[in-house]
Amino acid sequence: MTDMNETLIPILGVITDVRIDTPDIKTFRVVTPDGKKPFDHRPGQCAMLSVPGIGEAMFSITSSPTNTEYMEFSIKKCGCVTEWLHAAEEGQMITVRGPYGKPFPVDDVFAGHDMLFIAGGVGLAPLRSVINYCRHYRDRYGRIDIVYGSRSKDDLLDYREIIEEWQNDENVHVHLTIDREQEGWDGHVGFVPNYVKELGFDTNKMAVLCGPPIMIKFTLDGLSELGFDKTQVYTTLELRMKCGVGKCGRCNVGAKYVCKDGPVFRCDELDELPDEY
Amino acid sequence: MLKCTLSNIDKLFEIVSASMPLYLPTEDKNGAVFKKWQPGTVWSNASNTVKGPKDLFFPQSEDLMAFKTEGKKIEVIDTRTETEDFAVFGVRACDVKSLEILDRVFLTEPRDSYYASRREHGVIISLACNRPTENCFCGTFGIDAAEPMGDVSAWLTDDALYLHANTERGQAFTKLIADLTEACDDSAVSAQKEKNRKVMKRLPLADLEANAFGGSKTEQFFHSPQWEKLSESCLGCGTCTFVCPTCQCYDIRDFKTNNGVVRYRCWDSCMYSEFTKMAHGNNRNSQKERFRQRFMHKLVYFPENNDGIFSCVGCGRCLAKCPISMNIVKVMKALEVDTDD
Amino acid sequence: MQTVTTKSLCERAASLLGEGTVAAVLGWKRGEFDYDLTPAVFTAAEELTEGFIYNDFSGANLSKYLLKKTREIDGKILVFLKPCDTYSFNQLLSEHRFDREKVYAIGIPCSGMADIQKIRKIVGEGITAIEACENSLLVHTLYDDEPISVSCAEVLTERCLNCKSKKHVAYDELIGDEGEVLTSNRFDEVEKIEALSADERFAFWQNELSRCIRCNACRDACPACTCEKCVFDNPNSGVQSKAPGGEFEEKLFHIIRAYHVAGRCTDCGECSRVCPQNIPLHLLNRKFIKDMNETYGEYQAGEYDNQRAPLVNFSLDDPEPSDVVKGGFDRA
Amino acid sequence: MQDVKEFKPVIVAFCCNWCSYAGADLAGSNRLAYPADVKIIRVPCSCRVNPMFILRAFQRGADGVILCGCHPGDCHYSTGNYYTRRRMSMLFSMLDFLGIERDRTRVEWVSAAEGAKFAATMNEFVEKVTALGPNKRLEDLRCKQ
Repeated sequence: MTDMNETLIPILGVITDVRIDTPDIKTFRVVTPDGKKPFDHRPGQCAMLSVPGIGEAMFSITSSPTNTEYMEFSIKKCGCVTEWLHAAEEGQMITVRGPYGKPFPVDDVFAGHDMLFIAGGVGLAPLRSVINYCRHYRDRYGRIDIVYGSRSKDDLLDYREIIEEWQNDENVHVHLTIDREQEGWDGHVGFVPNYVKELGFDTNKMAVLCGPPIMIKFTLDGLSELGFDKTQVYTTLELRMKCGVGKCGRCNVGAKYVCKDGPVFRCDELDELPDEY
Repeated sequence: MLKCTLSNIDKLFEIVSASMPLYLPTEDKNGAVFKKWQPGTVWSNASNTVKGPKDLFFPQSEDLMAFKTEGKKIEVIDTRTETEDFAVFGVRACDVKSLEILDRVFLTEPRDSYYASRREHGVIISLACNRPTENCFCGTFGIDAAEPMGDVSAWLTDDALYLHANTERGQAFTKLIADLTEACDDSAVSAQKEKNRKVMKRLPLADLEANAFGGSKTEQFFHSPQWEKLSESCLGCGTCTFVCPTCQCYDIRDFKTNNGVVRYRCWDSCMYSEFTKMAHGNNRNSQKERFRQRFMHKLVYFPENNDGIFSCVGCGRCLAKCPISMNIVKVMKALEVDTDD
Repeated sequence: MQTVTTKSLCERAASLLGEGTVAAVLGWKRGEFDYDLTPAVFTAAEELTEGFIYNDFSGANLSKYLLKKTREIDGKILVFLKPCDTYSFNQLLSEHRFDREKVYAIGIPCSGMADIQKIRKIVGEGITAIEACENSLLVHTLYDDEPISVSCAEVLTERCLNCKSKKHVAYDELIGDEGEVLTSNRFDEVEKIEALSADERFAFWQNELSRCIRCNACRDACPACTCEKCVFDNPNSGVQSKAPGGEFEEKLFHIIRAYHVAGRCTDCGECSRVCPQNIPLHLLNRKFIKDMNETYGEYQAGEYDNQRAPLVNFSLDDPEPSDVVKGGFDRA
Repeated sequence: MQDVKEFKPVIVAFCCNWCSYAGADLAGSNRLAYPADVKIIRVPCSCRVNPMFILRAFQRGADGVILCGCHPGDCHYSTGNYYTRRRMSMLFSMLDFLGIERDRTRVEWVSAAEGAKFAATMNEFVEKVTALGPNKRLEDLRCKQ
């Protein structure tokens, strides 16, 4: 008799809360029909959400693993699955499978270090789970800096959580920036890469980076100007995925499958990959 | 070694079919294809089938599961059924090897239960090649067409079929046909192997070598200027991938039936523009990049992850079928020239 | 055997390259064997001498490549066109699919192309070399000591058996002799199927189309299929595009494929030539051509540029659909 | 076989907004009876209907597809239905070529004033399709899963 475990067959999830974060990003809280967290995960891992009849898509789990009650996904409206989800209400069932991918090395490589998180736009979503993980195990990490930028104030993801929780934590320093001047904004204005350079961090820390490709590219340049080595910088990639387990071939770049060998990569590992991500 | 006279071969198929479905190559309008044996089916000894036996284990399109939806509620229905035992006769050495390559993808954790179930229930009876075609180059990848593997290896001489069971499942198979076979020594088979190997040496592509390729060669080949030339007339169709016995990329899609949703998977091709297309862009935008991906995967990426084993078995199907006659042999030769410089 | 030699074409192309009239040459490139030619772009005389070939296997219609190549390459492109290719060329031109100024077209005669599958059927596997003689091909194989002679007529591709024209309808320069428009029997096969009962017709197509593996080669090779984005590549169209999703999908795909090129299809036969499953796709296209000819008057796509194709035209007294279907074709 | 439920065909009728849909409306308000299994899909013009619509209707369970538009010469957009006429002639002939029963498809011109013609056409069409039985040759078995 064949072992009938099958990763492609999902379990059910129920959307119990929909939070409007920005004009095009909503955060969905998901539990199983009996009210539990669908499965355990590590920071940086992803899950495959699907709406039968519409399709399946991979999303990073934005809630921290330390949250044992539910999972959260911050999702930007950009395709058919996300569009459908944005129209969904509380109580809507979806399907979930995972967790997929390699997590951030929070317990070994990151432990004991100062941390620098740099995010742009919806790029904060995958970092949120790491940030909250680090905040939960506060004593394992040193100073935490978070540089986060978006197009405008309205486009800042998790703004309330940032203002009400992150900024009030001891030894957590949040640096927000928006692309253009805006009424009611007295914070920093400018692009993330420049802001990182202006802030001028010391290099005795680990950096985690996520955002649009162009931001990643320039921020990486900025970090190396500041003296960071690529082995100190981690990022997470996004490619089209269907199976999530390195078999369907879509997210194959070089000898790596982003779904299975990533999505978290150390930046020097990326250099070894062909430039196709 | 067991011997079955050729005059008894239809009887053999009949006996096997009585206890499990038997698939074997038969001549179709388009060439030999694997079909289920039925009384009257004529077995074809054509050097190779149009498509490999891949379909029998990883069908071009298969349903994975079903959903019922009602209001906000969803029900997931596991539609899998245990595969019944079946036999595949006349699988050439290259195609047997191709299944090992598919195994490396589908049977590594997490196992693909759909494929695994068929693999566990299928018994493979291979057949040595007496008349390889000009397109054959399995030797390039260390495959000996005179010594095919599988659960049962078989050889054909002018008057008899010789069988040798390699696995337990193979023994169960030979037991099934015990009445039609008699034990014999290896001499006839050895002579046939000798003959076959002589032909193999004379094949036009016998000298093709794959040594230049393999894992950790990404840097060397990825930026080769040859890709531009090689891919310039590629139509971007999926013929090569669909006739390839080792190509395994797939797509998962939902189909809305009149009563619910069926989630199915189907073969996909890295040659298609839509393959890597995302809502916000495509990481392989040009046909050159897509073309390169296919061959780099077969010659470099796959070996890197799989102990140096190439994801090509030299079956020659892409040589025979590509609408513009661009194929892995031309790619290998062009890239090799590149490394000589 | 072809009446113009590779050498003469090569020399002319090299001289046009040399004098700077053209920047690149679109032709056929030698393969591993004598029959596996690949369309290729040549930019230097040495490349031509080394790789260019025109023989009985130069079947590929190069006109569609002009779309991409005229955009990519600076300067003029020399393209070699067989008579039937010139129809596709003209058709693309009338649809404004490429810039005529960027092309230097040389018409070359064609005595019909050979079908390697037909040769294989006769001589078996293991073809190592094919020599062209006057009216026959000498085929060397691994398994025969002596080469086998097959007559060219016997192994002509389907489309060449029903050649519609040896005349070039567009060119800047002609090499070799100009031919005539022929009276072909290309609709015979269509008529044969029309003469079958509905059940037989259904069974015939069911059998043919069931072999389809949805590789899309017919579409991708078709010089009339030039949409930037094909409906079958649109994931939101609800069409399965690459999964042989059952009998319906295959019918849908092939009806729509033929329909979308109806009136623009020059009957060049590329669809059937490239089909890895040997489905006689050209019969679907020819059915449309035949119907349009009989109902709306003779029309040959690509014969002239700037003609108005039947399906983008009408007349006030066109017959009703019920009369068309009942009219000529009710033989069930 | 006598116990088998009487076959009632599903008919999809594409009706142009300006004539035939109004014709159908008139048939309704005049209480002219035509079978309830005729599903009307309103289109801006009969020439909006591309061949894929027709095939997809069959895929999704239609047993017959009828296309109704303004009479030639009366098209709201002047010439739309002339194109329809050619297109559907060619498509129906192709379906016939593939062995698909020709009585499953039809084009009819129905003006806004012809409520009676609309009802009569539908009755006649339904009758013909009923005689043919369920659509088997253009059905998609997956839809029935």
